[in-house]
Amino acid sequence: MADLTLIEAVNLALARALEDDPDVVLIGQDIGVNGGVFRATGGLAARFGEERVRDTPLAETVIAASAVGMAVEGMKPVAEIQFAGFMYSCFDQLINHAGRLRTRTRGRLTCPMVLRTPVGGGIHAPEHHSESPEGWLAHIPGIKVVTPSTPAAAYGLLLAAIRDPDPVVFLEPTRLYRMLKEPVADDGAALPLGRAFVRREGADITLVSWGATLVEVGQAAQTLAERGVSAEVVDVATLRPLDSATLLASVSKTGRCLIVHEAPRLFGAGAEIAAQVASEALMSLVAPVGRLAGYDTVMPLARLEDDYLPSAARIVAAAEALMAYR
Amino acid sequence: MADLTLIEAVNLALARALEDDPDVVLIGQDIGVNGGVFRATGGLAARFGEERVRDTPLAETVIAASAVGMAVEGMKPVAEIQFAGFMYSCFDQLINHAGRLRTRTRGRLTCPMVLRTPVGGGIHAPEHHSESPEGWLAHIPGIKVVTPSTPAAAYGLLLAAIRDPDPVVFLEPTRLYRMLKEPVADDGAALPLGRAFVRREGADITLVSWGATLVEVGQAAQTLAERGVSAEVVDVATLRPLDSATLLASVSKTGRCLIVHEAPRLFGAGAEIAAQVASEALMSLVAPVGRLAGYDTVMPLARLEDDYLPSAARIVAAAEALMAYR
Amino acid sequence: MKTAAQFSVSYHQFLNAKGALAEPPPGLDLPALVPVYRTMAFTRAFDARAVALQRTGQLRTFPSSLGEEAATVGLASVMRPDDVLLPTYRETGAFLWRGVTPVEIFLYWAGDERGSAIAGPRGDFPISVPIASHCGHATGVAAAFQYRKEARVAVCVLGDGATSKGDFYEAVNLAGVWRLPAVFVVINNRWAISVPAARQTACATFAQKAIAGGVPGVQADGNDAVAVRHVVGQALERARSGEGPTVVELLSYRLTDHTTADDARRYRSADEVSAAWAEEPLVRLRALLAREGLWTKADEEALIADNQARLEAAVADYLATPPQPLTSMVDYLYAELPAELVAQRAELAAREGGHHG
Amino acid sequence: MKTAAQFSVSYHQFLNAKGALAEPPPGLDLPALVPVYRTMAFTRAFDARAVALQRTGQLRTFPSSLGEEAATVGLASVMRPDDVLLPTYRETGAFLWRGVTPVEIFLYWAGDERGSAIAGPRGDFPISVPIASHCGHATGVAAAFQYRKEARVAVCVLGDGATSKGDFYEAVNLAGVWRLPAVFVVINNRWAISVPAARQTACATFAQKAIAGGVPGVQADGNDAVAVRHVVGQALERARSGEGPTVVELLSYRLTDHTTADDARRYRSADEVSAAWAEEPLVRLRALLAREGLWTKADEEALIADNQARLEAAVADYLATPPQPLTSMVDYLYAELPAELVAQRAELAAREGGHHG
Ligand SMILES: Cc1ncc(C[n+]2csc(CCOP(=O)(O)OP(=O)(O)O)c2C)c(N)n1
Ligand SMILES: Cc1ncc(C[n+]2csc(CCOP(=O)(O)OP(=O)(O)O)c2C)c(N)n1
Ligand SMILES: [Mg+2]
Ligand SMILES: [Mg+2]
Repeated sequence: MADLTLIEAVNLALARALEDDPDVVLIGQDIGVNGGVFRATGGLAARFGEERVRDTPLAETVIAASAVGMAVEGMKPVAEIQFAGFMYSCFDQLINHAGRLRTRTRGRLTCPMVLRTPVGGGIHAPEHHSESPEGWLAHIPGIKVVTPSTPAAAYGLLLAAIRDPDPVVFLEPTRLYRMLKEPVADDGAALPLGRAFVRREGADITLVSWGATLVEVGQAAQTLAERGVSAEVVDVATLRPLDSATLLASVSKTGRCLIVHEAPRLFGAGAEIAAQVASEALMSLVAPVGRLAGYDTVMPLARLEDDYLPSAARIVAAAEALMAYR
Repeated sequence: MADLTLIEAVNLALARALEDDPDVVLIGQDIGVNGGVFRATGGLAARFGEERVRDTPLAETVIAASAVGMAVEGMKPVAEIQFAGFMYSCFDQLINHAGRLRTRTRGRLTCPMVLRTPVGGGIHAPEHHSESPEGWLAHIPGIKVVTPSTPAAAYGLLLAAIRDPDPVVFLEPTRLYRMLKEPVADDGAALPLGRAFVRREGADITLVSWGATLVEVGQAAQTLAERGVSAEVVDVATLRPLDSATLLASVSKTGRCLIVHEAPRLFGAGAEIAAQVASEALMSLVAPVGRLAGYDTVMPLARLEDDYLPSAARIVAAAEALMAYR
Repeated sequence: MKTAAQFSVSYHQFLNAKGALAEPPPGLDLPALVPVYRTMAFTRAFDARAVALQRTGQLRTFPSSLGEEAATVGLASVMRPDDVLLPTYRETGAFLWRGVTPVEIFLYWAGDERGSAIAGPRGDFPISVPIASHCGHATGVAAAFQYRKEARVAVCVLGDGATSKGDFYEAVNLAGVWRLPAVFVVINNRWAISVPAARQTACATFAQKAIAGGVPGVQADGNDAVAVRHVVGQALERARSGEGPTVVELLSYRLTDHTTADDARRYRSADEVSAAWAEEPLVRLRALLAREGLWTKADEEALIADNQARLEAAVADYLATPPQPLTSMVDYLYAELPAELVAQRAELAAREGGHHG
Repeated sequence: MKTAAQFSVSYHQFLNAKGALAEPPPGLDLPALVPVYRTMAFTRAFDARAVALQRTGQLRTFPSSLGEEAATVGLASVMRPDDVLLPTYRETGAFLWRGVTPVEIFLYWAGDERGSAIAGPRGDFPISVPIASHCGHATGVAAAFQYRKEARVAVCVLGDGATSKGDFYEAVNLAGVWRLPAVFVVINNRWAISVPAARQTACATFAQKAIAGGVPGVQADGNDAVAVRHVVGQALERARSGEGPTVVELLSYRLTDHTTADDARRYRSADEVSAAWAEEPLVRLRALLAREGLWTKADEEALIADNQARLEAAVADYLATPPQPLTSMVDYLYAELPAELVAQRAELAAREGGHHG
């Protein structure tokens, strides 16, 4: 079992899927000879051929639309959008087609495609390269939205996404691509979609997050532990369908909930979780549900990016404010 | 003061804006000679010339982008997207440009444009013609999202949107276009953006909604009154910036809150309001915050559309369930 | 100054407005035109019936294809059954040729999803309302054929207005560079709702849009069924033999309102419309077939009666179709229902059981 | 079969790779080329300096325009100050010619929004990273000029890869049908990151994409400053006199990595790059000017020294620029801060006052 970074785990899962299923084909900009700007597809064109790891013109709409067409025709396309900031021109395809084909044809046509894209800030990339689009995506009926927070999760969830009979948007936090390694077995085992993962057990407060922010959430949980507060950390992992049961079970146990995400707070994905927790776990709550998110503004350019992202210190402070309620 | 339908009020506001400000120009599909598929721009090309009420090719991306360009260059473009289901290809322009230009140029460039579009179901129009996109739009930093619920509100809010120095998406509920008339004075007076309107005062429960659903909410409030429940009805009107103060004041008074909207519930705009109310008005709440929304699926075609929309009876039932908490 | 590149767009017409066949295309199969004519006539009868149903509140909205029957039926008639059609919404003639049933088409325009759950042809895409957004599906379908080395073609049909969307161009460009087995058929009926072709683009032809994708573009008289079959047939042949995509422009005319929700008198002259009637496709094909001894007055009368009988039966079946259950709103969203839909499904089932609140 | 339409794309070169001026364009103003050369040389020096700053961690990412100086400076040099430039990100030469300061350009690539708050030219658009999404801004700006009857032109610059986006095509088509005063300059540097032009499109030229908009398309040697000024100048003239838009393709070559984050050795051969060096624009313009007695060795030495001094000063100013306050994150989102941002601004101000948590 090799120690892999998250990007290596993505690469491994893609290789495994290409190996296992001839219907799997990758398409995207610079994914062939170049192996992707982050190297997610490094070596795959050489190994599986340029028919299966195929460079496209610079045109996101037709990348998404072609993935829809291939999927309907029975293939398993995995399309890469180079950065999340360039996927907005795919929204029409996701909303009006990918998420609807099964419903509008009463199951006659289906759309088992995957759209992968790097998300989030923290690597000081240029403008429009640090977006967090999950709030928009999770509101689209008929698609699934998944984001891994560890190399092993990336491997297992990406395989699940590719095997899923419905369209999945797979959001890969760039900040985690090379941040840490963990052992990943190339056993072809998928992790379940639609399941949240309890990353750390705790009794006093539930910290809910997904993707890269779980790093700071984990650090915050550690600091809180040192200060005598036992935090449970839940990794949402799949935003749609949302595993409300796991979230509610945790909050019912702890009585407090802080949701942390990087996208702006207003109308973000955290609002749905907060609304559900506040409504369904009302009787268990001893404090209002907290949300610590990106400021309600445009993700700033590199120089202020770190100041925009929720830091461990701010998470600790927000959690402690909730602990003050008794 | 003439009795006008909502669509007539829209037409009147557009005429007024064209009259008052030579920088105002309308662009869109079929808005010229044809006067728009709903007649929102009826007669305006004849009156103000085709230079100012200008048919575009069938291309939403460049409609939105041109509006951005005109606005930056100092004009006041009002672009029409024929139906909300065709605006998804404008999201890239809204997210990456319209909402960002001021921020990314530190105020050097601004984008005072308006994007008008009909929204919502209930008129049994074809597929993709009954969309409720406000949940996506409200999550975009830098834009404003406004939706009127009466003819007078349409007139005043549209004038405000056109005069606003920032980009505004103006969502016009098709179901209300010709549903009712009310007196509208053509006095050029704008209504404030970012302000929620208390449409009915009440003491026991706050019903929060916007756009067309306020019709059923109003009917429900009436029924509730007959059953001895005094419901306050708040018309959000501007989803972004959200008038949290008015919402919280109402719920602090009534202690109960039911949010009603037509878009699917999951990750919809109601989630943000529920999250804020549950968190900020926690101490006043005697019941969990309720949300009654569209089912978490694709808006069905005409035959099942009425069954999808929140009905007055379902609103009453949901409100009564909240009244059961003491 | 040198010339870097040169291009031309050819125009094809065989059967003129009078029904005269100047110089037939090589190997013209005249008897094959009889079923084409039959389906064109049925399409016209279907259209009239659908408009009548709409006027009496029995359909929601309907886009008539009056005058475009040679284009829609003609293009479908040269496709193979296992080619894939990616239509927009005005290709009733193509649907009928390929075996979509009148009941299915009625259901769709009644606002019933079962109208897209067609029994056949299995691989065809449903009607696509968001203009031009299906062009990229065609490149995907064609890429699948190419990858699997299947001799099948993706046929994407769109209107003149649709060519203004970036989706169309992105798809043609991709199809060009990947040499995909795809044919893009632009039915230029001169209007996109109220916008005439001359306000849609500065182009002299819509076929020339192909040049931006490095792809051949050809133009034909779309009211000439012979020309339609010829140019689309050649494009299919090119695609099938690995030579890549073609953009075909078929010149026709929308003889009636955009849909039943439209009133074309607001934006175009009655004169223009009557002039266009002189070019309509049905009469001229009938004239040819009659002249060639392939069609008689008796055939015509029998066809009219037959079409009416088929339509009566279809309307009866359509009107007798039981409604979908409320639960069908959520049943098809995912292969497996997530928790929230399980709950909502139960609520819908309960509503169905009780009153419709 | 008739011919429905014919098109051609012309190619323009005056100054060949050896610096020989075969047949000069009518009215060639040779002395005007001196400042063009000077800015091209400064651009190259700026580029080298920016890459060096990035390598030492003093800039974030930088896209060098090495080899494209004739295109970027040339096109800017024939614009009027009150024309509007809508750039993508690799037009450093055009920015510098139009008066954007080196400090502003450094700030932008350091990830500081103040780099887009340029002091001048006031109407120019900031760098646009989402490829081709600025093409429609150009049509909007041009529509404003047309509406106000101003003799100004919107100049949109994009890359070969950018032409694959529907945004480009939609804008060209709209510009064509509205006859807008807009010029679309495609700098074909043969690569879009790792994708060569031949995999971007099946087109023989990028200029021919104009044909899909019914607009003239011309191609020029983009490493020939004389040709660049000639073709862009003519396009500006057409636009200004109400004859509508033009698509201009400038053939150049990206002599280095896509950006400092890229390693072009992964996908293209060293041979191809060395061959391209033989065509680079600076040497040949210098050769011309020298032959015409407009440029001496001493001029060159003085220029080098001057450029270095300007760059030193700019780097010093750039490095001395104080950081933006945290509150600047929210301060510019709307003309007036909504309630949530008032609160968040206060929090940011408090964070600034205290520790940076
Ligand atoms: C993306 C999009 N924008 C707008 C519309 C509304 N609309 C429906 S049909 C139509 C005109 C289409 O014209 P054309 O492509 O020429 O096809 P035709 O109707 O003439 O067959 C418009 C604007 C739509 N359906 N989709
Ligand atoms: C819409 C979009 N997709 C992808 C990218 C990522 N990207 C940045 S530059 C680039 C290549 C651009 O090539 P070209 O247009 O030829 O310009 P060049 O870099 O060669 O100057 C890509 C794919 C982007 N910025 N925007
Ligand atoms: Mg048309
Ligand atoms: Mg390039």
